[in-house]
Amino acid sequence: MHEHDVIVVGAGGAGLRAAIAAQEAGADVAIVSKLHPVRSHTGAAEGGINAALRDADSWEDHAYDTMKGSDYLGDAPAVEALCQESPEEVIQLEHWGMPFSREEDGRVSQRPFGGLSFPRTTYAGAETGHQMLHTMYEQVVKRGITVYDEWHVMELAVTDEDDPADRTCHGVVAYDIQSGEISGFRAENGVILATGGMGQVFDHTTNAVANTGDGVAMAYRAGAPMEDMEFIQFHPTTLPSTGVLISEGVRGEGGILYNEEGERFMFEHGYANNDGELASRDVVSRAELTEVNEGRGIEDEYVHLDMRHLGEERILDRLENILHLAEDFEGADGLTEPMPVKPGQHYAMGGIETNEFGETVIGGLYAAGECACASVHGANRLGGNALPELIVFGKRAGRHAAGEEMGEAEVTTGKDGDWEAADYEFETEVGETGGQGPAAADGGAVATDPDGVLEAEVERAEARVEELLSRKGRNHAEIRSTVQQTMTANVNVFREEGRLEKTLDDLREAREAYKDVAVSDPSRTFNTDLIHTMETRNILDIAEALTMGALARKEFRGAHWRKEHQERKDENWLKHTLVSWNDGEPELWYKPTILEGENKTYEPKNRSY
Amino acid sequence: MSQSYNRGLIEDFSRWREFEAGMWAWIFHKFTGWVLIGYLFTHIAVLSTAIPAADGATMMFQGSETDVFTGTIVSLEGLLLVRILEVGLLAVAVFHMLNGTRLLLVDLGVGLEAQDKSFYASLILTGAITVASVPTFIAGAF
Amino acid sequence: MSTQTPTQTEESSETDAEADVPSKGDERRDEKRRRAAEERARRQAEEAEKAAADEETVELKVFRYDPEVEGKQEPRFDTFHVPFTKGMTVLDALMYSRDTYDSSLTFRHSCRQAVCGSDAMFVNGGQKLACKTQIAELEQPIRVEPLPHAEVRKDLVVDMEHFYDQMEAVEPYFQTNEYPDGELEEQRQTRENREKIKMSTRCIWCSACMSSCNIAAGDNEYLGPAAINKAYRFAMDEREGEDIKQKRLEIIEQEHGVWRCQTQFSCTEVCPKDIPLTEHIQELKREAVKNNLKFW
Amino acid sequence: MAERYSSFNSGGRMWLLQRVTAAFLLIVLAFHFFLLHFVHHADEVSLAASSARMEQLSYYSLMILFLVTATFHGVNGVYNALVNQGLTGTKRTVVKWSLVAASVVLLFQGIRTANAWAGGFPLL
Ligand SMILES: Cc1cc2nc3c(=O)[nH]c(=O)nc-3n(C[C@H](O)[C@H](O)[C@H](O)COP(=O)(O)OP(=O)(O)OC[C@H]3O[C@@H](n4cnc5c(N)ncnc54)[C@H](O)[C@@H]3O)c2cc1C
Ligand code: HEM
Ligand code: SF4
Ligand code: F3S
Ligand code: FES
Repeated sequence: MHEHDVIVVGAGGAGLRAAIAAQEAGADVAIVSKLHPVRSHTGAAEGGINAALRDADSWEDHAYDTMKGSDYLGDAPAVEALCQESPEEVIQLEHWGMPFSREEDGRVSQRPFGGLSFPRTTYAGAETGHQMLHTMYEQVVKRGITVYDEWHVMELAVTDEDDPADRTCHGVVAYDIQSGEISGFRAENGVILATGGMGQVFDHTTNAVANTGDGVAMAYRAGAPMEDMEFIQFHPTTLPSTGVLISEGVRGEGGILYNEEGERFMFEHGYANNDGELASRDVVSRAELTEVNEGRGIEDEYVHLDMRHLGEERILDRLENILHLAEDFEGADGLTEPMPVKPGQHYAMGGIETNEFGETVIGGLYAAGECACASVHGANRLGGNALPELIVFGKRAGRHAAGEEMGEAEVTTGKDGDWEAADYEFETEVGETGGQGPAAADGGAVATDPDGVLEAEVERAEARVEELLSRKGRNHAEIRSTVQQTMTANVNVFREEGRLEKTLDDLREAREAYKDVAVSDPSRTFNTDLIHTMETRNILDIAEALTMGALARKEFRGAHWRKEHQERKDENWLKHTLVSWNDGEPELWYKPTILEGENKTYEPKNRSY
Repeated sequence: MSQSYNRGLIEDFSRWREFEAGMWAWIFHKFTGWVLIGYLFTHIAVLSTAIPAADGATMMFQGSETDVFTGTIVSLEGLLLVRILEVGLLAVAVFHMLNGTRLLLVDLGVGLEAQDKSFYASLILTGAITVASVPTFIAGAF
Repeated sequence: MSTQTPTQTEESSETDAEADVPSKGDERRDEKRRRAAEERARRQAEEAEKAAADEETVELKVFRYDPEVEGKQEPRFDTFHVPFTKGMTVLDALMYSRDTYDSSLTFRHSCRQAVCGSDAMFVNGGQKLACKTQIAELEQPIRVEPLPHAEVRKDLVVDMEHFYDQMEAVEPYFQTNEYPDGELEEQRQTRENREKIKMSTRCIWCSACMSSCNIAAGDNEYLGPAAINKAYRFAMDEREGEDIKQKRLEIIEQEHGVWRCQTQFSCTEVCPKDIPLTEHIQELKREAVKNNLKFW
Repeated sequence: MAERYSSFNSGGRMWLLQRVTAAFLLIVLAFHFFLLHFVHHADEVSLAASSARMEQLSYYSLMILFLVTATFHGVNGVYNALVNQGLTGTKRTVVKWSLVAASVVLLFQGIRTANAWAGGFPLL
């Protein structure tokens, strides 16, 4: 067993920042990550980090833009925290040596980004995330923070009181991918989940293969609700064959979208008469799919993104890696031809329900980064708002977990404040019923003393791995692929009731199939088959909760579009969707959005660009 | 812990075939350098016959009495094998000089993009110079 | 001319929604769509023909080894046949093989877009990132092996610890003695300077360079091209200041530092991020010499 | 702090010397080849001719310098090559001093030969 004050699960931007903050606050902190830190998907972020740095700009404007972008589903206290603290966090990164792009006078450059009223996106070429991830890992090395890399966290060690709000998290159980050893990691003060995105729930995604939403699923099964899972952002410009992302930076610099007829459809077909290509992502994604559905797509699949008119010099200076991406992954030369693009899953606005300090409803359990939902992005995330979220909330969670006094939270967790039960009847049975397969792993150990809880959880994990390895059964790959395909076919940019119901059916079947899952590779050394099998269980749980939310939310808000409900319904739906695991019988409920900020209340406005 | 094992199988497979220009240059330069220092030792050994020669030591050479130095050198130069070896030495030296120049430029950061081309140029030039020198080197051997 | 002309101007035809005759614009679009459809049909037929003509499959020979599984302890090569699709990468082919034929086939991968640096391997005798290597550009059969000069853990997975140790040996973190006064003040950096270090900051720690370098293979303590490049990234960053630069040069001047490099260039050739490694190493050598001469 | 850096660490010094000697050798070796194979032919060597050349101080000192630099360059090159292949510890010390000894012998013998030609140290 390993013991530390704070255990951080995940070593992307959020995890690294949390670990640094916890250590600065005096805690003995360790990072446990299934990938070596520099392999985390934060490294793939291209575009930039929003921060109101200049005199002509203000955090209030940033908050206003973010609220508007979120379609008024963000919680104001979290949104304002993000916008107030991101400037100092960005400067902190600069002081840690991050190689930002520069202006003539040597200051950090900023560029315009979709949905922003001021060019406030700081960036480092077209590899902002890479630079940010590496800069922070460097700081971790400098501080000598312990990193357990290639340890896959399987479950959380949480006590089993009836009410999740009474439970406490004492650590995590992890599997050493190199050796097959299972070990408990005891956290004296707290566990911070920073496991990133869940793009692998879908078939066509910009996310990494490792982005299987493990943290979200683990916290969910341990009792922390998932919030606003139906809000999935689809990025309008991904390469059709691989899902590799072409940064919004291209449009920020002046790139233009054309349909097959060579029309600049964002304007010519009136999707966004003011902002055109720079309208927010959901608007552009839907515009593209509409073009394709109406027969104006190229090869009935994609549209063209053209940046040739920017000139070679400017492209090489600011968008060089886009050229490489288009060349290596699609065989297109951005200097001489337009690049093919289509929408792909990109970002999960929802995640583990937390307050603005990263605390979940479970004592000692925190979440930060893409796996968390504070919520700052509401129904739709603005480009360049995720990276600041990592550092602002990573730091907050780290400090809080290390025991720093930070005041009273305004965002509530669990059924603490106002809440209402959902009266939605799903046609299909959801959750884990009729005995649990070998993957059964919902939280809750019988013991009450911390070490006992952890030991019980380790034993359970050992038994589970033993069974997966020893028995005969079907391979997980097929199941995973079924889930991904049904999700991409039915729960993407356009959503309609019948198909969502059918998806729940498909997922039910996949769950049944998963009960027979087995790992055919008997090895304890680097058994990726085993790891992927465990991940697939997580994907299943997430896909289900996501689809439940999508069915229940009968309105069109932000990234969530419903065929039957074509408008935003503020009277009924200014509220968050939550799904609690409830020991295998998922429960859907709602809590109101907080629109009251520090100095003002954000009045829902029409979100037109 | 997994044990490591001998990777002979992979290490050997296609490694040499896939060598890049820079790696061949390195190997050739190494080889030629060693030949040259080896030769320097032999060279001085042979030349030091001049020491006894200066003291008047003589030997019989082609029927007449000659000083040991001249005798040794001229008899060696008379051997075709030695002449051929000398051509080899020239090739080795010329390559080492040309590639050495290339390396000096690389050290100065000049022409790094053309490092492979300059290596091929060294090879070709070495060949050309060697071939062109053969008449001079062989002259008088027969 | 008061009589109506049968021909309409183009403008009015396009705005006239009521017009029951198809407008010129519509005609144009229809025509284009038809042509595009024809084009598509033709291409599809072509594709089908091609596929029928030569069963487009890729042959993959993959290195297999597992220290604890019987039958895999003896290293061997397994052959997989994978249907070829346009734009397919070596990583795609490996994933297909794993998901379809043998779920125990093991390799690291994550981002699929050449940023995580997990999947450097030895493909047809060269160090490559599998996700960034197009099948179409390779000779068949494609031979896939783990990185040379590293200990194999299993199949295509090698031990990276040594590489990480070297990377972390050069104090790979920003250091400076002076920060600007204002709380929200950034340090200034000229565009030229940022440009100078730009390439060096792109390293994704894939270790391809280290694996390709003969010197690193012979001398385990040699820092290796990636770590030296990391040192370069900081030594050349003007924000760190002169004092720190002195310290940086001290580090790379060690016994197993820059002087070990024999300018073989293979690191530069294999780097998937096109970092001019040899150039950076050479520049550091000169900097070190210059620096020492200064105090002579 | 300056004094800590004021002396070359040996890696850098040797590296520089290897380059400097290489640059010098480039010129002298070319001259040497040219003189002894193209101007004078190999089969025309004689003690007298060699002596005549060696008696000139300029030629004599050039050749001694040639010998010294070539010895250093060659031996240091060999040593570096071995060290690069991972020669360490006592083995390395042994090799190092053997190479030094060999160089001394070479230089000694070389200088004696030159002196023999010149009939002692040439005084113009
Ligand atoms: C292509 C792309 C471009 C983007 N561009 C931008 C942009 O320009 N601006 C912006 O603001 N945002 C951008 N985003 C969004 C942003 O990059 C992500 O939301 C963010 O990087 C997520 O960071 P993270 O720290 O939460 O997670 P990640 O960086 O994904 O890290 C997750 C970590 O958790 C670990 N982990 C996961 N599961 C387990 C487990 N079971 N056990 C142990 N460890 C585990 C992983 O090893 C990894 O270290 C982009 C996203 C993508 C995909
Ligand atoms: C004529 C001009 C010469 C030039 C330009 C030259 C250049 C060089 C250079 C630059 C190196 C260093 C390679 C490195 O460390 O990366 C080198 C190595 C070497 N040189 Fe020379 N050299 C010349 C002549 C000689 C001579 C005359 C000898 C023999 C006495 C010689 C023997 C060596 C040896 C043994 C090495 C080491 C090779 C190795 O790395 O194994 N060189 N040369
Ligand atoms: S320098 Fe290039 S080859 Fe080496 S580790 Fe970095 S990215 Fe990979
Ligand atoms: S391959 Fe090795 S020898 Fe130097 S130039 Fe690269 S580090
Ligand atoms: S999979 Fe990330 S670099 Fe290839």
